[in-house]
Amino acid sequence: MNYVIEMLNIRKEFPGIVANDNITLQVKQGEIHALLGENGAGKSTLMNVLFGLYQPEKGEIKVRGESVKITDPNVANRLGIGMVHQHFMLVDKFTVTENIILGSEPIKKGTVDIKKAEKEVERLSELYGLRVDPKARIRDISVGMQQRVEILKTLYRGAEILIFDEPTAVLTPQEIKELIEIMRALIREGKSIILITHKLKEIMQVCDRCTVIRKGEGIGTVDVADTNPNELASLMVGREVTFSTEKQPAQPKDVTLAIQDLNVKDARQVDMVKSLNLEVKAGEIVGLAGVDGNGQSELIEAITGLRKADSGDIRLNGKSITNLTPRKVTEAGISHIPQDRHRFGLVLDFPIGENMVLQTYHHEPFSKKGVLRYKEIYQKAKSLIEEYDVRTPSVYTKARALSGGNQQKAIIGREVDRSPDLIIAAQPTRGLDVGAIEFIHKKLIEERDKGRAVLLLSFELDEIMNLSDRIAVMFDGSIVAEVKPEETTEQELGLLMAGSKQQKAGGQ
Amino acid sequence: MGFLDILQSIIGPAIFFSAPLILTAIGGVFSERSGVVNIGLEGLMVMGAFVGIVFNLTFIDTFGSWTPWVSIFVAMIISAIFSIIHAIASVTFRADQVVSGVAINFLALGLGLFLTKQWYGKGQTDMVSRPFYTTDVPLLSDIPIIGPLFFSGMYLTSYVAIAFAFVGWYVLYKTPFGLRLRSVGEHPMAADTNGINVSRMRYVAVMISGAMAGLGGSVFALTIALNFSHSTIVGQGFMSLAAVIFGKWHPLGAMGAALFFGFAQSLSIISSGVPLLQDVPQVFLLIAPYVLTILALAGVIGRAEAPKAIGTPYIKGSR
Amino acid sequence: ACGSSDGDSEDAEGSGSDNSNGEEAAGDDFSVAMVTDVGGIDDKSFNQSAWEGLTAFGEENGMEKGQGIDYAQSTSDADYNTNLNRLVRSDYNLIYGIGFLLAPAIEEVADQNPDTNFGIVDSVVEKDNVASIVFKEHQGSFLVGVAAAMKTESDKVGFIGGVDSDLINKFEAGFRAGVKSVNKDIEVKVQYAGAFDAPDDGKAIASNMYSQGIDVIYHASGGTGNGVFAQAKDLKQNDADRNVWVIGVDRDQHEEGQINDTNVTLTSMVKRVDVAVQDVSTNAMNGEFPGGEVVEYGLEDDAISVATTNEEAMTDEIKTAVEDWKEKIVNGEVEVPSTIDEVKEFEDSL
Amino acid sequence: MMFSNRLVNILIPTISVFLGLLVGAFIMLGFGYNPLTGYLSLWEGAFGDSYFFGETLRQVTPYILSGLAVAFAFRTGLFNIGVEGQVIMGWLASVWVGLAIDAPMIIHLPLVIIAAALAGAAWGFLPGLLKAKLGVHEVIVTIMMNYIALYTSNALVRNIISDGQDRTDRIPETASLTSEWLAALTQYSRLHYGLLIALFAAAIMWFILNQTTRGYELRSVGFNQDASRYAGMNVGRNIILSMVISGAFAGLAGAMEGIGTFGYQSVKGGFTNIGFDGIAVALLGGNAAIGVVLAALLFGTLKVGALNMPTGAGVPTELVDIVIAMIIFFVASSYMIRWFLLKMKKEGK
Ligand SMILES: Nc1ncnc2c1ncn2[C@@H]1O[C@H](COP(=O)(O)OP(=O)(O)OP(=O)(O)O)[C@@H](O)[C@H]1O
Ligand SMILES: Nc1ncnc2c1ncn2[C@@H]1O[C@H](COP(=O)(O)OP(=O)(O)OP(=O)(O)O)[C@@H](O)[C@H]1O
Ligand SMILES: [Mg+2]
Ligand SMILES: [Mg+2]
Repeated sequence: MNYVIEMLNIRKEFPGIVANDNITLQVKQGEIHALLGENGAGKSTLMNVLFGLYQPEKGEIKVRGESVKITDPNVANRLGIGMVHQHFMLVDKFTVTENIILGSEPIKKGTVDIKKAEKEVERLSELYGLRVDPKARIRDISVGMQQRVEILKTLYRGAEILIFDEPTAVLTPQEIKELIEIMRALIREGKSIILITHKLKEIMQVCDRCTVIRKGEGIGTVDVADTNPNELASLMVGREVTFSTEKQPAQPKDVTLAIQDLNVKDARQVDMVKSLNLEVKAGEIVGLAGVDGNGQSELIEAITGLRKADSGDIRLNGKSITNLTPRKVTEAGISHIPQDRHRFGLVLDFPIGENMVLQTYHHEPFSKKGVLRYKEIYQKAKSLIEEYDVRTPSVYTKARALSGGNQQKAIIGREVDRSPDLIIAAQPTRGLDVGAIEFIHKKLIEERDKGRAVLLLSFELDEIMNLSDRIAVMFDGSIVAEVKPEETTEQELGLLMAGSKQQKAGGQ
Repeated sequence: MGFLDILQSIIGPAIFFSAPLILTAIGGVFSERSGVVNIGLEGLMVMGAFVGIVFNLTFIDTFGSWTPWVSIFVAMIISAIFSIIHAIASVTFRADQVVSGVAINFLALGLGLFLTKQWYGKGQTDMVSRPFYTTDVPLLSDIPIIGPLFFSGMYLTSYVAIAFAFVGWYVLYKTPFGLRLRSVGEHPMAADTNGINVSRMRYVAVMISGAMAGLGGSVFALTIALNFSHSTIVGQGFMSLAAVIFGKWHPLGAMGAALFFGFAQSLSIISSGVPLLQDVPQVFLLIAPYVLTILALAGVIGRAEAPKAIGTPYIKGSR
Repeated sequence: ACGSSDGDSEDAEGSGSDNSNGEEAAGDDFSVAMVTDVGGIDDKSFNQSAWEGLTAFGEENGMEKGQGIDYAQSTSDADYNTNLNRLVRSDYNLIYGIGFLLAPAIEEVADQNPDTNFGIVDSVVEKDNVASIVFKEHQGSFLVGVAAAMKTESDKVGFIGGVDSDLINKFEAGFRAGVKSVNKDIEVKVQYAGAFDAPDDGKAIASNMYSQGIDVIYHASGGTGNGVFAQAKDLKQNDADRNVWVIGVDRDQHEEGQINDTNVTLTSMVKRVDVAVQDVSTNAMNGEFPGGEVVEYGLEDDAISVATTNEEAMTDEIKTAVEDWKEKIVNGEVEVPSTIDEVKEFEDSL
Repeated sequence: MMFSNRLVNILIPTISVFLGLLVGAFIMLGFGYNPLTGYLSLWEGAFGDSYFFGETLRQVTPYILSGLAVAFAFRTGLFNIGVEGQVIMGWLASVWVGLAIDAPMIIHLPLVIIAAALAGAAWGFLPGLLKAKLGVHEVIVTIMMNYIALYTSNALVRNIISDGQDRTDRIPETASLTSEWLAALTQYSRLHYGLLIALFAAAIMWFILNQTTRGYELRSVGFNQDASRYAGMNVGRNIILSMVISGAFAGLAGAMEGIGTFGYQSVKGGFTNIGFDGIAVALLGGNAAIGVVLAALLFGTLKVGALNMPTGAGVPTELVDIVIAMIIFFVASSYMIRWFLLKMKKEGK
């Protein structure tokens, strides 16, 4: 048997929880091996064990048939194991090259030989088709480019076995396509890949075999050719899962959100939103499609009051909310599920209960005459947690300790519960497993059916196509096209997003 | 008094005043760049001053005219060792780094004075008989204008301080060590996954700050105070910390900030002799350096971006 | 009752009970103690001097620390009352507060403990059980001013004060008067560092003064003065022929001025707190405690003097002149100003 | 469960204090002192009789307030090293207003206390403003403000409040916190009513931070400015407010000295250290109100008790600084103690 990696009967405990219990993973030379499981199933933990970040309590690891002890990432590197982490391990003040060479720098006379390093980066990036600018700073480049840097990091170290932990969760469809090409190129060069993803479609598309784990336990390994998404999903969750969300046709009513001639600059005073016009009606979900960096974030920040609009008009139910403070916008009836849940959505060091009143704490019944009423706050929190199935030991647990999926459910519960006129949902299902995604999609449709307007920002075409009643395509700061999901294809949408086909532009 | 004379009488004191701050602040830059807040700079300077003076007094017969140089070297070593306490607390024991720094400040002063009382039977040491003296730098001091301003009547230790600032910059920005150190302060987990030993890096950085503050403290003691007592180091460490931040966590920036403090101080002292300012109440001159600093911060410097991971202990496997 | 026989001296204290033993041995049941200001007992200045006075008094009367005489050190202004009270509680008959900073504390504690006698050094507290011990520092400062005036070649001298305060103004006033009395045309530059613990400022001010041609600096600035000495010695090291002098304060600061085989300390204005403390203690023991009085110590008591340790610098000519002026002050011919207002008047009258 | 969470939270400081004292004992042994005598005289010096107990409590009073000042800012994510300067300004203001106004106590005393709080608040306002509006790091500004406070106060005392004296007159009875009753109870110690103010302030801090919507905002801003902005809070205003409240606590600490312990303000040769010690008190107390009160109690005890060590045991007072340092060190390193307790727990099972 020609396994490059064998993880046999691995057990890894954390205080109070067994993250991996008797898991076995065997990866063949030259294959793409998928690792599938719900949020918190223990996938990242298992990979961190393989990469030397954690030491397992039990079990054996063999690399190319030889039993090894991987005590730290250095050892993993030496064994030719490289990992692209779920959360990028990049120093954003450093350049691409600096990040790639960090820890194994070429040296000339005691100093870092940056010229040589840049050449090497260029060579590698050409070899594997990983386009990067060696001199750019991480903070200035797109997420997709950052991921290529991460891959280059492992290749620079001569990795033969690459671990990708949810690489596609943060990518746009185009970038995902590119990544898949890159992975195939890597396999051609003789590398082996372990791929973690929640997107079953991707598994079906590129993987050879798939190992499923559930709640820390290994369920088994299947040949992808012999299975289908439904089977994979039920293996993973332990029950049947429906995929395409059931929904009735929308019944749009009055215009809730109306944006006219909006112009917004970003922090560097670059025009990001340019004369943008957009309408969202009560009772419909408008999907905002577009490649990341075309002004979507700035648009949402301008609507929610987090960023100043340069000119133009934003109206909610006919009343102007242009350049109001976030508080006034919120009170006017807008809810916002933010893209970056750790940065904006939650105060991670507050108990989950206190996070549930982040915008409403100053209202009765949560406070009276400036004094908080914890009883009411926690009562509310408890009911929300129940309703939205947020899995947490208690409402007093710090939000930090919850898994991403549960954090997201908590935010959605909080935002939806305020009964707003408009819900802005930015990437509401990023990084979540199919179960959680299903739940969130259901909730958003429910809200639509209650007559709320929903503006959905997503980089997942699937999600846009499934959920939206209308799709607005954003390119270079303005809406270049509006289409109905049932009248278009993913290919067409992709082209529109790339800005190459603008015949429908200005069609509203 | 001619303009040149005025300049000369400002620059000289400004530089000797700044040198200890420069040295200490560079150390601070290293520590904070690695992600460890160092509010203990004051205490580390105290330790340096104490060791510098005691060594100088004790070994004057052994080392003769080299005594001050050997003294500051030894002060550097001992303070580096002393700073390990801060490293152990804030790196290994995951202590709140501010708390541990405060402990360092108490400990250094307590220990220094306690030992002074044990060894000398009084609260302050004798004055050293072999401190540093200023010199004219050969050749360079003969250059017109520049020579008298920057190369005559200077302490060699001041040049050492300035040289260290450049060395600090070089190490931090040109060497693999520096790259790794900065990465540890920005994103320790990234560094860890790249095989860099975060703890070791931080220990080394804290020890560098100990060494540099020890150097700063002993240079202060051996150029300015000449003995050790409870009032030798009073606030210089905090001023150095201010210089670290003022200088945006960059060795050359920190040097600039320390020089700025020196100039402001020197200027306020000279001002009392300037005809126009003679009648200004003294208090305005006394507070001038501090007011100037605030104005500079508010007007020119503004926001400074701290190393991202500063103040947080790195715990493997958490994020 | 002299020469106590039991050997344990240091740790005999502790609580009041075994104290009686020590006190008896100390003779006549009389005991004296003092509270330092934040400078501490070994400040090489007036606290230290006061303790030396007490020790001398103790030696005369067969007492030693913990037995008949003792001190308490303060680390902050808030400690004065506590320390005074501690000593009151240990039944000391006479307790000194050393330094003007202790005046309010002495006032309070003396009020509360009318049966205990107190002494306050460098300040005046008007209470029947308090003897106020003050010094005529202006007289001594006048004399070192004379020395400075005679020593200067540039006709420019300097005065560096610690914190601008009554006490330090007294030094300044006397010094200025002394200088001007010798030569009206000599310029006296005065600068306060704002602190007693800022040697860096002291050095910078001295550097500035010397570079302006001032060749004699009188400092009354405690630890700040370290910087003045450092600067003077540095100039001397670089140019052995250069005329730079420092005049020390409170005690003979000759040692501080030593550089190679020469010395930059011209002289020092010596304030013999020890003399005063010993004197008042002896009087008190003999039942003549000057309660409610202000006891002024000056040149005539040898409690204020001018150091002549630096024989080379203090030429006979200078010494004679200093002696002459001393004579005039002691016999009242010259009234030395002690405040800034007075010195202005004095200068105008010249 | 052998150790509940609450128990651990009490055990850690207790063990830290014990370990700190242990280190002190070893040092005393090493230098030939008897640690028992040493600590006994410390105890005597702090609690020996009602007078010393009163003095200890008096010393604790400003520590509580300066500790609260540091802690309050810390809880909102700000490091206020400027408490020292704010204390000086509060001290000055309390005495100044005390002297300048003639009024019955019921008006005078509150006025004086408010003046002190306002002065401290004003001194905290500027760093807060610069931080909120320009992003200037509060640590530098507050360090600079300390020096400005010191020199300004000295100049005002000398040239404005008194005429050319080294200290102001004593404030009148109507502006004073001193109490015949407390003094008599403690054999003329300077214990004053300020202790009640300090305890009340601790309760206020707890109430503001934990019970009010304002406190909710302050804490939220302290943890995550982006999320706070997102949630509609005015981040800048909260930063300024935090520094102002912190400064007000510090100003009150100054008032404790101005109209409690001393009754006057004097020209100072250097810092009071009440503010700097407040940093240690706050951190020792875990930046929580009750913790600060307890830490101040410990700190005051050690500081006052230390005064008796040279007399009682010949041990230099600096030993106590070493002990304090070690206690802080052990509290900071509570991870180690926690780990140790956990191990004990596991073995106990
Ligand atoms: N550092 C940690 N400390 C304690 N427990 C942890 C830690 N990391 C992970 N766990 C536990 O291990 C379990 C597995 O976590 P892991 O991150 O491996 O999940 P995952 O499968 O990668 O989830 P996702 O799909 O969301 O990435 C979690 O449920 C959690 O309880
Ligand atoms: N430091 C920690 N202490 C305790 N538990 C932790 C810690 N870090 C992570 N966990 C646990 O790890 C589990 C999974 O963590 P993780 O954050 O990877 O979830 P996730 O779903 O992958 O989140 P995300 O979507 O943000 O990647 C959570 O259940 C959480 O309880
Ligand atoms: Mg994961
Ligand atoms: Mg995840």
